[in-house]
Amino acid sequence: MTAKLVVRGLNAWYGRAHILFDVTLSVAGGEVLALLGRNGAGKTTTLASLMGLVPAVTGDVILDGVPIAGLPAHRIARLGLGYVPEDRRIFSDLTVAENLAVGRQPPRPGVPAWTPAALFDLFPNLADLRHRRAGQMSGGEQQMLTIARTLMGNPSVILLDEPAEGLAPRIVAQMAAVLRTMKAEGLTLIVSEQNLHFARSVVDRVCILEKGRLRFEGTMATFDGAKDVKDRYLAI
Amino acid sequence: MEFFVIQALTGLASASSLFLVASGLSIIFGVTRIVNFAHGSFFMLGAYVAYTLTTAWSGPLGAVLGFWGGLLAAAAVVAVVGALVEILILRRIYGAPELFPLLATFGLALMVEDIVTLIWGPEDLLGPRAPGLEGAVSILGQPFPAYDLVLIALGPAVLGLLWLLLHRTRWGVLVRAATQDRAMVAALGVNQARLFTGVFTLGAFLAALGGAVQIPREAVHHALDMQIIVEAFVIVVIGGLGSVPGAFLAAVIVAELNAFGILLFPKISLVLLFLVMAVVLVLRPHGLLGRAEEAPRPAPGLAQTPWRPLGRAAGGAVLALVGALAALPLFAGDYTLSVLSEILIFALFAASLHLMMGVGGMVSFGHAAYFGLGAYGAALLVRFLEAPMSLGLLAGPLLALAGAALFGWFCVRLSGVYLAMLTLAFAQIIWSVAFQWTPVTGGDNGILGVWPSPWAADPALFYLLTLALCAAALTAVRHLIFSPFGYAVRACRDSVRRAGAIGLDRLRTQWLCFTLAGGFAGLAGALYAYLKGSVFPEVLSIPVSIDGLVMVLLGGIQTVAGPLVGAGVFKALSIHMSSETELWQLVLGGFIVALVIAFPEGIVGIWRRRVAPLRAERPDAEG
Amino acid sequence: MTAALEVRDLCKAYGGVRAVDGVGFSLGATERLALIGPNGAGKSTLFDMLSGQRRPDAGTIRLFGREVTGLPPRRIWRLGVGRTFQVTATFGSMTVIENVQTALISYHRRAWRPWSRADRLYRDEAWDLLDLVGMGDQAERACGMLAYGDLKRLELAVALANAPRLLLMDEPTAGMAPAERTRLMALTTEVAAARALAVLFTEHDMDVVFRHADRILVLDRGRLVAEGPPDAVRTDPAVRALYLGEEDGA
Amino acid sequence: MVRTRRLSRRALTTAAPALVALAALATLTVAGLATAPPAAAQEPIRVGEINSYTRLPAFTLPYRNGWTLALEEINAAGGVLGRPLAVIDRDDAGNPGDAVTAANELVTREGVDLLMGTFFSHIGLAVSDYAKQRRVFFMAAEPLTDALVWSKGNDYTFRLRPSTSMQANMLAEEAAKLDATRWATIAPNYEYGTSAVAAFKAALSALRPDVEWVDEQWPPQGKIDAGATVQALLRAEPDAIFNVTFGPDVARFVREGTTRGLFEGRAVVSLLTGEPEYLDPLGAEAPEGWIVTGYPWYAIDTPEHDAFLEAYRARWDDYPRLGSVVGYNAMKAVAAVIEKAGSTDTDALIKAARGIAVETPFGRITFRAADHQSTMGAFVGRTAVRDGRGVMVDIRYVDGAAVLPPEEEAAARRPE
Repeated sequence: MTAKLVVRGLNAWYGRAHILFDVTLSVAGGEVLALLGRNGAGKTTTLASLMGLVPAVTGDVILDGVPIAGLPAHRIARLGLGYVPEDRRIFSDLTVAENLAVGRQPPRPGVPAWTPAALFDLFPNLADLRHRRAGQMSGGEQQMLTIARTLMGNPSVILLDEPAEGLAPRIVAQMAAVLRTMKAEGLTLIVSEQNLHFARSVVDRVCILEKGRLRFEGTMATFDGAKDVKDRYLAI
Repeated sequence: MEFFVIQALTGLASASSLFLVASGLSIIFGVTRIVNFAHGSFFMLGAYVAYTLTTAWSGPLGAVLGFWGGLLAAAAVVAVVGALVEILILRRIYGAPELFPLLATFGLALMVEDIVTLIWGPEDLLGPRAPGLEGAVSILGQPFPAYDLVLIALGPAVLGLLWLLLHRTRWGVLVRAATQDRAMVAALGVNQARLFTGVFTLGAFLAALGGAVQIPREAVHHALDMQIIVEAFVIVVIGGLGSVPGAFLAAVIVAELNAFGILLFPKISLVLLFLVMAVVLVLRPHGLLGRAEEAPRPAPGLAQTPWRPLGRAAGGAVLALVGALAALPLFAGDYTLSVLSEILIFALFAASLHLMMGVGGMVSFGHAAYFGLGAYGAALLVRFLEAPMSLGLLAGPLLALAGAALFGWFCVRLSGVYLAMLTLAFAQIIWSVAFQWTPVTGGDNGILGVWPSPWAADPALFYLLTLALCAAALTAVRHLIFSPFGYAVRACRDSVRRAGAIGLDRLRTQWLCFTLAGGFAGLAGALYAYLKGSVFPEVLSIPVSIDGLVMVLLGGIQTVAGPLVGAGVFKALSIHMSSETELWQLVLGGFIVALVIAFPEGIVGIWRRRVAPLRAERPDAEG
Repeated sequence: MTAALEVRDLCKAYGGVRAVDGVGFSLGATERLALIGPNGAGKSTLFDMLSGQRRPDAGTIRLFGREVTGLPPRRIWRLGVGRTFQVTATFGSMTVIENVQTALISYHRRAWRPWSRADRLYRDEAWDLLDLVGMGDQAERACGMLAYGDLKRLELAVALANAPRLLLMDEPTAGMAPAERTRLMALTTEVAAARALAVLFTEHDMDVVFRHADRILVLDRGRLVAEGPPDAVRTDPAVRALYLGEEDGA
Repeated sequence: MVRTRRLSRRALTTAAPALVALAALATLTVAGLATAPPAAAQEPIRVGEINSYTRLPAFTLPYRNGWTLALEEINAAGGVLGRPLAVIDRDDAGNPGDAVTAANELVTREGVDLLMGTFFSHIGLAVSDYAKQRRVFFMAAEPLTDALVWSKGNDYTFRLRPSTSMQANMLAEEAAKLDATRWATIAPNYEYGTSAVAAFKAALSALRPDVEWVDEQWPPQGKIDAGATVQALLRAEPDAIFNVTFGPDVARFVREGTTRGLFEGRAVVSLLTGEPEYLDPLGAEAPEGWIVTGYPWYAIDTPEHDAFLEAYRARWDDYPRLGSVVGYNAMKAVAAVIEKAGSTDTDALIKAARGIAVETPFGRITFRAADHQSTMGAFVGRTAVRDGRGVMVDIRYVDGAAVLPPEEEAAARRPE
């Protein structure tokens, strides 16, 4: 498998605070990578840095062979990187259909092209709500909408920042199903989580961040066997 | 009955043009967060270009096509101008602190005033009337201008078209999305820069169309811009920032209140707009249809570098400077001393505004109110009690202090642009009181004979007095900033949450800060009255408030010394320019635009960041 | 002895989301209570209600036996509550020591004084507090230049400025190096013991939690799912599922 | 505990730019002062001129052309007292504070011998008060307020143009001849408007005790909501209307009033509307049959005016506006005063100006000794449209002396 997205020596700062230290990782096409770590470990910063949303970043980010570090966010998005932020950031004044319209980008060769109709199949509860103002929906529905909105851009790699956070169990199960579908469509995913609470069935590989540094990288099986790693970086 | 129907229709016709201008302004602010002071200039340019095109085209294209084609083409031409302004100037300063783009658009507006006079000449121009719509139609037996019917239809039509544009096109959806969360829109692959250009172009188009459709009703002249810009802002704020339907509602309310208000109070027009805004903002802090911002933006003036009291060396330098200034009467002539007095007065005025907006985080668009109250406080004492100057210099600041305490009580309950606009409303209300209450204030003919007492009549002595008082007041302001109270004020600005969590009462703290800032402005105003010898409502007017803002922003809002430098540079430049060149607005405006592009952090800000580090070897290790 | 804090049936919803849903607990006068739970569990909302930053939809909060539900933060603070924020809230335009001095000025009711130099007031007290949290060497730096962990320590110093009887700490050690964490929490424990403070804190570092908490509350999606001494909570299957994701809802 | 406090260096970097900027400024202004020229015998006599050039170019640019023409004529004829006249002009931006700054610069830095100019009433008053304070002769060219020579009059200020009340009196005479008894007024909401209405009401009511005042409208100057105002006037059903609005306001008023039939069967008496500055922009839409004051340069048939008209056209390739005449007369008056005074000493100037007679395109005018008001008059006539532009017909020159109160009475209105 060739690397779809390569990250080398990523450092990031907020103001004077150094948040990420030489993070290096890569993800292959069609692979699902889980980015684990406790709160404040640097998961959100990592994903936001890849997306071009953190002003002070050094290091290389290569998407499909194209260096994207330092490009403005909209260029990165147009090159096929999709982003589902932690705090959802839906456009609450806009309807569901309009939120989807904002995400729309032209189809990209070799990547599944999403239409609202296809997305309403994937997220059946959104179909009924398509003319509802997004701000009036429940948290779970909003989270689904965020993912659907990102898919409208026909990305080849999607960064999902704690997509199951604060959701009811039923919705979490649905979210896992959505991830499976996306994987089945051949999309490459990086999912950040505090633990492997919901995504373990789809995850191929695991990276663990602690205090802005990469502490562990390995397959799901290695991770499952590494009890010390879990206890040290994740567990109670 | 017929009369009331006609009057109501007349109000609706007036509302349309206001709405066109305001909607453009509202969309621009919603997406780009720019307080576009040049919006009135787009309106005026629209009227001028429409005048030229309709006049030129009515022959070759025929009356009807020439007229309507001319109006639309004029709006299109100005829209292109708007796009160029965004691309060439504003795009460079999106990263600058909030309100800084205001400075750039203010410079532009100054330039445009001279440019239209250069192109179209000084005379009022009366454009053609709409062909076929020159006359009146009979409504309930009363004649009503046919063209007004077109205007009445135009308002809702544009509202409808805008609604379609914003809700039925992807571009419109993007605009609405960006109004809410610009960064997220970018992360979804939308080019913000192009979106901003588009929004600015649309806004300029609407403003210019608003100006163009006025030509059958109004003579085109070079002061149209200032007339409309303030009204448009008030409409936008009454309606709720970023809300197009709100702008429509507000335009209709204001126009109708005016149409019926003049029947009861023929002199109400002068102040009605601001009364409505004050009432609306006190009752609804985010306008009629506006909503609170989801994530409050950081208050202006937030500094990254902590402020420091002057050390021994700097204190010595300041003392030396004051000493040098005190020795100037030995060398300088009366005129120089008078100009320096004026600069000192405005330095104090700028420092008082900075105390409010830089230190307190409360932007004021109406700081002239307290300057003017100070001037009137002194002048009224002279007029009615023939009081000596020493009493006048006491009464002025006291009146300003009282005014600021009253208005501040309402203002500190709002935030951001709404707070700023409420200060403007109060300033305009005070202005209209001074303007209309002739028996007391002398109306627009003002109060004369407010000259210094004989012991300070000599310009050199008055200069020394001004220097002493301004230096004392500036020292007091500076002292205040570094006093326990100053820390409390800054704490409330820096972090509302933390301030509450250490027991600070934000409302009362900011109220006192507002009041004190008003008092210092009042001292500046009182001195100004004695410098000029007379007081007119102009001291309370919007240009004075704007000048204050320009001084603070020009010097650098994030520094303590900035406002003083800004006041010195701006005042000296404008006095110098206006005596050197006829086109001083063009030159001064161009200079401001250039400064903004070159120094997006203000003069002192850039000094701090670029020059000072070169001198201090390791700024980090310091302290 | 009166409980430092007594909370009953506290609720808060945003839109459709019930961030805190019927939470009740009490905190002894010198007890150290940890509040844990995954992201979005409602910990910060709960904190904000306890310190008056947010008004609860329902329920009551009693502080040292006195009802304080809905009081503004400054009133609660006056009753002897110090707090730190998860997203640090410091005064960016001031130096580190000035942040502490400002809190001390407020505590000593000097915030209305428009004269005298604030940076000379309570300087020694501020130094003491900074030394206490190990920030003495950074006292003159700008807040905006501090590392995240240092900001947290500053927050602690500020929170101690009003000589509180109850300390609310929202993730006090996030972003700090492990050695620092231990030191800071040891210090907190020491201070709490010396001053007979009650402490309520949220924390992600489980070492910290287990070493420094007398009792633990586990919050998930706005509800209390477990409560008890560290060892009991550690082995609680619901908690293990929540934290290790070994099996959904096991 | 020993703590070092290294604050001073950073503090210095804070203060340094302020110091540098202020010092530079001080140096600049001092340097500027050093170049102020001393007056010498063969040096020109310096006249300081202030007007609202940027704010009201439509009026003040023809005004400047007028005084420039007069200045050139005076200097071509050998100047005054054997010295040439020089004018240093300044813009006041329509702001009294700026006007005082400009006056101060002219007097203290440029060392002018006297001041002239100003358009707006309040600016005229501000400069007049400055002139009084600094004891400088001031020839107020254009400001119309009565206060300038009466209630706020002072020794140093002389005014050229016929004031608001003089012009209102001229119109009241004509209005009294009309049948109309129900009158409405419309005037801009500031001192000029209110005093014009008051003067007209007083004069007309004195001549015709039977008139009734049925409505008054006070639109803000420059911002008339013309439709609503016209409608409000219609509602009062007056027989006749007295209008004081001017500039862009009058254009809007005329258009709305015409469309809505306000002027049908109603007489309109209107201040200043006959001046080319205000009539010309209306073009073919100029109202017909209004009784106005103004300046019908095309219809004045006197040798003095013919000479002026010819000279003006030759010099500027344009026709004169009223402002041109005012500028021309002001400069001529200034020259006459200096000539008569024999020096530029302020007291001598004041003494000379009292009662001085000056030849102008409108004939001989006199500056009355009692109140410093000139007897320059105005033309009264009716508006008409000829060849697509508004003109005045049936014109009559009304000498200012005819509409001024007797000198003793005027003197009593001045402060002592």
